[in-house]
Amino acid sequence: MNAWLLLLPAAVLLLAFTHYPILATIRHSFFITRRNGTEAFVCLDSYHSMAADPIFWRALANNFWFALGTIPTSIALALLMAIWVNRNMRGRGFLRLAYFTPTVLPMIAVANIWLFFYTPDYGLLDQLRGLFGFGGWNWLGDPSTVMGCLIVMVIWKEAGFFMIFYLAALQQLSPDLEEAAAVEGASRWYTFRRITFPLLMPTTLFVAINAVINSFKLVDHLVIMTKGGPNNASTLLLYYIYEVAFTFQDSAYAATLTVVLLVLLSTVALIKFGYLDRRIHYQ
Amino acid sequence: VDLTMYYPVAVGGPVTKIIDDMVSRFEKENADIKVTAVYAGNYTDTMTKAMTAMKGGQPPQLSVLLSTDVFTLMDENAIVPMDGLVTDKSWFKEFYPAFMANGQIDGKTWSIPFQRSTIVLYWNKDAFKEAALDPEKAPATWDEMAKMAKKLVKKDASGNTTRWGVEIPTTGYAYWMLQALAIENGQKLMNEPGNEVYLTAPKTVGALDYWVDLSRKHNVMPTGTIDWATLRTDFLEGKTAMMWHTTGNLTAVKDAAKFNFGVAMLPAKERRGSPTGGGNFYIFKSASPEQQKAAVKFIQWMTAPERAAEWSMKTGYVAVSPAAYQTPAMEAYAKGFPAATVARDQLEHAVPELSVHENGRIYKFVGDAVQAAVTGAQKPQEALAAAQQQADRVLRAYK
Amino acid sequence: MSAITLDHVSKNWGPMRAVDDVSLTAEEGSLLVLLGPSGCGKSTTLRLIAGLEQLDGGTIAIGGTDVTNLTPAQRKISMVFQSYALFPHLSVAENIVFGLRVRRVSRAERDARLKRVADIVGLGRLLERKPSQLSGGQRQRVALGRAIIAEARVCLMDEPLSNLDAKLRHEMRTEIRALQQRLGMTMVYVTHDQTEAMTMADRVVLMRDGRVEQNGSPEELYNRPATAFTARFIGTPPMNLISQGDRLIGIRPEHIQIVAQDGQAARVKTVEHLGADSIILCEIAGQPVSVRQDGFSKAQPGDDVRLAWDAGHEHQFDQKSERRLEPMLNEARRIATG
Amino acid sequence: MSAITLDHVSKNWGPMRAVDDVSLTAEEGSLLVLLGPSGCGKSTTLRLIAGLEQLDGGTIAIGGTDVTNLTPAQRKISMVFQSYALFPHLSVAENIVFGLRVRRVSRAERDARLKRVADIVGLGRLLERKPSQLSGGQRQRVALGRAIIAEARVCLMDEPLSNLDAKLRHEMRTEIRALQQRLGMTMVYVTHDQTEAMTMADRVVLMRDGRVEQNGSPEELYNRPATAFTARFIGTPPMNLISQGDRLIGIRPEHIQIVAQDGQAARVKTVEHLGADSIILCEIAGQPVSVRQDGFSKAQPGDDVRLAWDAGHEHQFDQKSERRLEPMLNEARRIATG
Amino acid sequence: MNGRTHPLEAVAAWLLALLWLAPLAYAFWSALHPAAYATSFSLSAPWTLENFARAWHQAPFGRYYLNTVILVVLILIGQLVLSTLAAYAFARFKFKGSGIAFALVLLQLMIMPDVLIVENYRMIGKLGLLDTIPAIALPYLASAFGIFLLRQTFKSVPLELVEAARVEGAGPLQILWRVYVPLARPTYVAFGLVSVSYHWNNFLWPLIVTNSVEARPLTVGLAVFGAPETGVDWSIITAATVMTMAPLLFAFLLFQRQFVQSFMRAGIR
Ligand SMILES: Nc1ncnc2c1ncn2[C@@H]1O[C@H](COP(=O)(O)OP(=O)(O)OP(=O)(O)O)[C@@H](O)[C@H]1O
Ligand SMILES: Nc1ncnc2c1ncn2[C@@H]1O[C@H](COP(=O)(O)OP(=O)(O)OP(=O)(O)O)[C@@H](O)[C@H]1O
Ligand SMILES: O=P(O)(O)OC[C@H](O)CO
Ligand SMILES: [Mg+2]
Ligand SMILES: [Mg+2]
Repeated sequence: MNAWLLLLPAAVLLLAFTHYPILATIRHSFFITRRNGTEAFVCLDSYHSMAADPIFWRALANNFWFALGTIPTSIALALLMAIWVNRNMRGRGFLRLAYFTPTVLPMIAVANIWLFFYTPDYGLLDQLRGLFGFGGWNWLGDPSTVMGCLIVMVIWKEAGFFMIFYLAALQQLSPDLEEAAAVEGASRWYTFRRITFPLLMPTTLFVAINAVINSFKLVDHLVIMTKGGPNNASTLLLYYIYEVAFTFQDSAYAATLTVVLLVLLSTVALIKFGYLDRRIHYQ
Repeated sequence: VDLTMYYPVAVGGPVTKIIDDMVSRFEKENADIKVTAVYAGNYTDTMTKAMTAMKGGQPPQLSVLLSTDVFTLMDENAIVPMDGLVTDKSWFKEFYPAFMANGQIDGKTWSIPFQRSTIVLYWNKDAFKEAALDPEKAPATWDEMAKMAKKLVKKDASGNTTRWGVEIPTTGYAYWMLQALAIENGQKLMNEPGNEVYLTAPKTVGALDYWVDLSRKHNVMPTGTIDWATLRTDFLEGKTAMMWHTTGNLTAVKDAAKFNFGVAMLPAKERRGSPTGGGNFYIFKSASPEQQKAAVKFIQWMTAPERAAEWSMKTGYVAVSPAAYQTPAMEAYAKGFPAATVARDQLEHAVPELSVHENGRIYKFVGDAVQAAVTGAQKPQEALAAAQQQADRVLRAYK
Repeated sequence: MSAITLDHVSKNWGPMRAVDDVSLTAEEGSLLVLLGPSGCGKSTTLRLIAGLEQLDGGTIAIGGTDVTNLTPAQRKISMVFQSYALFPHLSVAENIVFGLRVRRVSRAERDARLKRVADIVGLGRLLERKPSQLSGGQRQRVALGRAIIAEARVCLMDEPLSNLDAKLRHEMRTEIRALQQRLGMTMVYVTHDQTEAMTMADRVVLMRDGRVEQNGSPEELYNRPATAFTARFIGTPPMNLISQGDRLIGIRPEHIQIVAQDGQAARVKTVEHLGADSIILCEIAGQPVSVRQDGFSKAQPGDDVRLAWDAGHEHQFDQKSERRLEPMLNEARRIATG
Repeated sequence: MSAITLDHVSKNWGPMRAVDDVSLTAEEGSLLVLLGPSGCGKSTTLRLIAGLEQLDGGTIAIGGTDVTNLTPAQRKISMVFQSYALFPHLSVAENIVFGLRVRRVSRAERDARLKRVADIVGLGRLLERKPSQLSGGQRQRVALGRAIIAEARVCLMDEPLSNLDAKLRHEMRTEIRALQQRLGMTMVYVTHDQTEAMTMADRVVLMRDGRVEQNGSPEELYNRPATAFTARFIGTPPMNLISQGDRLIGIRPEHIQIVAQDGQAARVKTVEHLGADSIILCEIAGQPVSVRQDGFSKAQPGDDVRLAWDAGHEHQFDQKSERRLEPMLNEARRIATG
Repeated sequence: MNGRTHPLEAVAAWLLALLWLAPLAYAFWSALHPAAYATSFSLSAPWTLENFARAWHQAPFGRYYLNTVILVVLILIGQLVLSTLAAYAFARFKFKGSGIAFALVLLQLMIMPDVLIVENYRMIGKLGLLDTIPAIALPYLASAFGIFLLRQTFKSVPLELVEAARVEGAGPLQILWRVYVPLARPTYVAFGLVSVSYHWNNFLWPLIVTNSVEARPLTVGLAVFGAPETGVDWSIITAATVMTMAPLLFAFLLFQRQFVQSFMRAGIR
């Protein structure tokens, strides 16, 4: 039995839809396609126009804030949820269900629901504010709030997913350890800080890496909710790539933008495999 | 013959149902032609789909796309002119020339008007009455609109606005609205060959200034962006007393309004004016000769006066030919509902919609500038200057 | 003062009485072993003493103070868990001083005490390692180190040796006992291994189904089992119990001789040579009886033999209640030889 | 014919000779035990016989046929793994007939053979259970069942009992031996537990560092250890070896008496009471000597005692080579008593 | 020990749970009431299923369902088969270059097909598969996540079981089929559920490669249908939204215990 034979089907598809496209993207970023279909080598021209493209920088910065806004909070919430539902709390099954449910819902569907929340004046949020005498607010139409609104929604969507990983990790922790700490006189908070949390570090890392990757991948909601607006205030890199490639039909520039995305993701990979995996304690 | 057609929907009402119904009637009359009508989203989505499908080697044979997509479609070598496909060119003359304007370039006719519009002003007569304004009289000038709007604003006890005076949408087709304002201010936005835009012209800036002032100075329009898609609902919910919107929404508004409303031409500054809007039929180059023939047949059927009238009544779009307005059904309808002809009447003041090469990109630049201005992120002047700069960069290749 | 007293202690798991009205005392400075088959409630009892579980009845006192409602930390005990419960991300040194840090003992004192304890448990050179880099025996010693550095007068251990191989187990058992005696700790030690119980304990409490079956010194349990259950639990192979009327006659394998005449007729079923001695499994009237003989027995399966024993080595139990019966004769002899 | 013969078999792991020129024969229908300390190459040898590893030298024959280059399946053997290697997702019945299904034996025959085997190993009523629902002993029997249903004449076992508790281990050892004898299988049995080796084997091969240290009957290994290594490996506690000039004098703990006079002066270090007997660890001139006494010894740590033994029980080894020396006297006596 | 929870914490946990369910609860509320109540909440609001009926008739949801189910099943089967074979190769065979090959597989964990839309679109175009269900599935059929997960699981299968099977006469594929696969069941379940929900919910890629009703999955259908331009009212959008997620939600409610447990037993992390 030849191992390569077993690998073959997966390898062919991976080559065709991951490795070749990566290389092709890099190659295309150095060319432009003329209207008549011929390609021309333009060296770094596309990169220069990218550097001069304010929308690109805006998208990049947005991606950064989006990641910063969603990742720490959703991880912290996930941990809290996991600790709660790991206990013999009344209604534990229901709580697990409640926290986890958003993650199985399609982003597209979720975006529809949240879109209504954020609708000015008669949306749910403004109705609630109205009860307290506040006026309507154009949540998604105002550059200062649009990102925050998307971040809240994504946290809602993602936290439950990460919770499951924490829950799995918590269940693998021996209860002995907490008991030993209790016998030694440690408070619950101390035990969490010094024992539980450090031991969950591999999970935290795994979840964080996933969250970072997701923050580059999640754009479905933009299509429904903001189309990147107003004035690009909610554009994310991948959405911009989509726009450039398919709406503007400029695949050379899209390739250039994709290269940036690839570099970012590879950096994440390098950090994970090259550095963190070595430093964090695995059991 | 099998035909695939992509079409967009940008207005309310059961549009897909109407199209499906018309298509099936056409198929019944023409048993040898089968048309698959694919609803592909809004105009941008549909254009995206059509372009993407073409590059992927599976383009539709015909499509309804923005009349202004013509340069882009020509640049992409996607479409064929109609001239060679019809035996009797007098057909082109049956349409309103204002609607043909966008589609006729270099003496060739590249598209046939279908769901065409102008921007009109909808006003809530009940609100006017409440504000002690004449419910039958819409504002005729910018100043009047601002003044009346001020009276129409309603606040609750805690000072929160519960009704705005006027709303002009700033997402979706912001460039369209800007163009309307610019024209009224006496400024055209583009040149004939579609390779220049005039965003920094003082009068263009003035148009945007007025727009921004409505919210920031006169406080008659909400700040932040106003969503194209939900504006109609706002109007129907009474959240605004007036709105600027496509006439394509007329029937949807008529069907849902629980109050009396009127429709008027857009108010004037230096002049009255509105760009035309909406979608035309295009035939794709890659279609086989029989398919192209069949497509023409389909287009002719769809735009024939009875169908144009039917379509206009069911949606609110302007019927594309004068003949349609002479059909008995349309005449009866217009009599009972005079608003139905306001958009057509406005054609006399209308100009072709902003149509340039790489129109998708240019629209985004203009839209971004409008949004930057209305959200207060930039002064209209700066915002438009930035857009002009980017547009120049893109259009340089087409000079 | 550090004696531990359990007074009518009970603990239920749902309908099951895991610990059922247990009373016992571990004298100050002594080692008390909780012995019994799996599931008899040993661990639960220990966890009750530690405060890791809530009592359903009774009281627990340590050093004369009622600790029934105190938290584990307040009871000032130390504990060695079956799995050691070492913190895998902390070094040996950090594991050992964990409790001191929790209690905010100064750095200087921590270091001093660590050094002392590391010497006692012989881990001086391994302090920087992580638990995963230690052998089983070394881990055991870290757990011990963590338990003794607190200088708690009371130490609880739950089967701390069950994960070790025979040789290490043997060494560690000596070591724990020596340490306990040296430091004068009061220790409660849970095991299901009777060899451990016999060799280490000052006092053995044999449990069965949540209750105390017998409480006595190792010798008492061996020489004067109070019930047939104890008799069957202690000794390898355990005591033979032969049904005779309404009684069970108990006789240990090592007290039976194969004789040429007299004695009871028996048939040899199997013979096991263990080197120093052999176990001969026989049958007397259908009841199995094992006999222990020094050296290599020459008995062969199928042989007919005769078995005899000194009446003084006979134990008697009531057939029904399984409780020990004390014939005056036996009683007298026991006192004489005891 | 099912005898197993290893002829100068070697196996290297990188630079290490895990099995080094081993030759041995397991007679047809006999049980051969591979005994030795951890890492001495027992498992590797067994796996070579099974065909799970490739030889680096020598040949292996089963029933006279050279099987050196055959796959495990072709060797027609059965094997019981240390942890039984039961398939947790299959029921008892499915586990037992696994090999028959793989070999596409017809359903009818499978059922018939299953019935027979289930009777032999006494699992008739448990066939539908999953392994996780079985006790250790029952699992062992499933593994046995799977091994015998193939009707292979040769069965290999790698420490099959090491996961069981003492009591169960004791029972299973009897059971395996009985089965092996009843079915007349040739069995190679790996263990590091000398009690298992002594009680079960027809022949014991004691290994050390990949080589055969001694190959003989259990009695031979116990009574006439060929080397000091063997002497030290067999017996609990093992033989005392006292350095005397260029010799090592070996004497088993059970052959030493504490006497009132004469004998060698010694000091008691510790005493362990095991119930039936006690182990007294003494020191003679700085050398540890353990003594086994029946019953509860009254010796106390620190006592000065005198130890004596019958010269006939003395073994002698060369201090350097550690090989056995045979004084004529001992030899004569051995033959007389052997 | 871990039974003791502060009452305040319990309250907080419940509040959070209710907050977390609120959007869903709203969607159901609005879908099950006449449009007039979509934005105002009143206990006396009448219940209705009409929104569903109208949504169902306004767009070919039946077809979308069918497409989605075909898509999800196709991807799942493909992923399971391919991942199983590849994971088996990585877990139990030693071969030259396995390290590099595995690293190349892992690359896809970071750079998923989702970000390579442009080139993948070209590739699908070259293959002439545009606007088909297989086109949506292809880039995802080889799943690094699946391979990685199964490899971990396979590696944890005791070698003894494999050797036992070998001694009993089983060949490599028999061993895979009879030993590894059944033992990895929790992993298969967990992975299967993740995969199904991912692809049921996936949007951007299907949006790009499909044009027609015949290939569109539910999500794309919903996006096209619910585009607010068309001014469909909220009740109908939420009804369509509920329809889109209902099967998944329902399956999750049914299997949540197994799901959570499989997830935990599979030790994904
Ligand atoms: N947390 C618990 N919940 C329910 N029942 C429990 C719990 N802990 C123990 N039990 C039950 O209580 C009884 C006594 O358990 P315990 O752990 O004290 O036994 P043990 O004597 O320590 O046994 P072992 O030697 O196997 O460790 C057992 O029947 C056990 O199943
Ligand atoms: N696959 C392997 N690769 C490298 N070295 C190995 C391998 N298997 C065994 N060894 C080495 O070969 C030597 C003999 O191993 P083997 O498993 O035969 O010992 P053993 O006698 O069975 O020991 P134990 O009683 O601990 O099971 C050991 O030193 C071991 O480390
Ligand atoms: O909404 P419509 O169909 O009138 O079209 C809008 C404008 O044409 C957008 O350019
Ligand atoms: Mg226990
Ligand atoms: Mg071994």
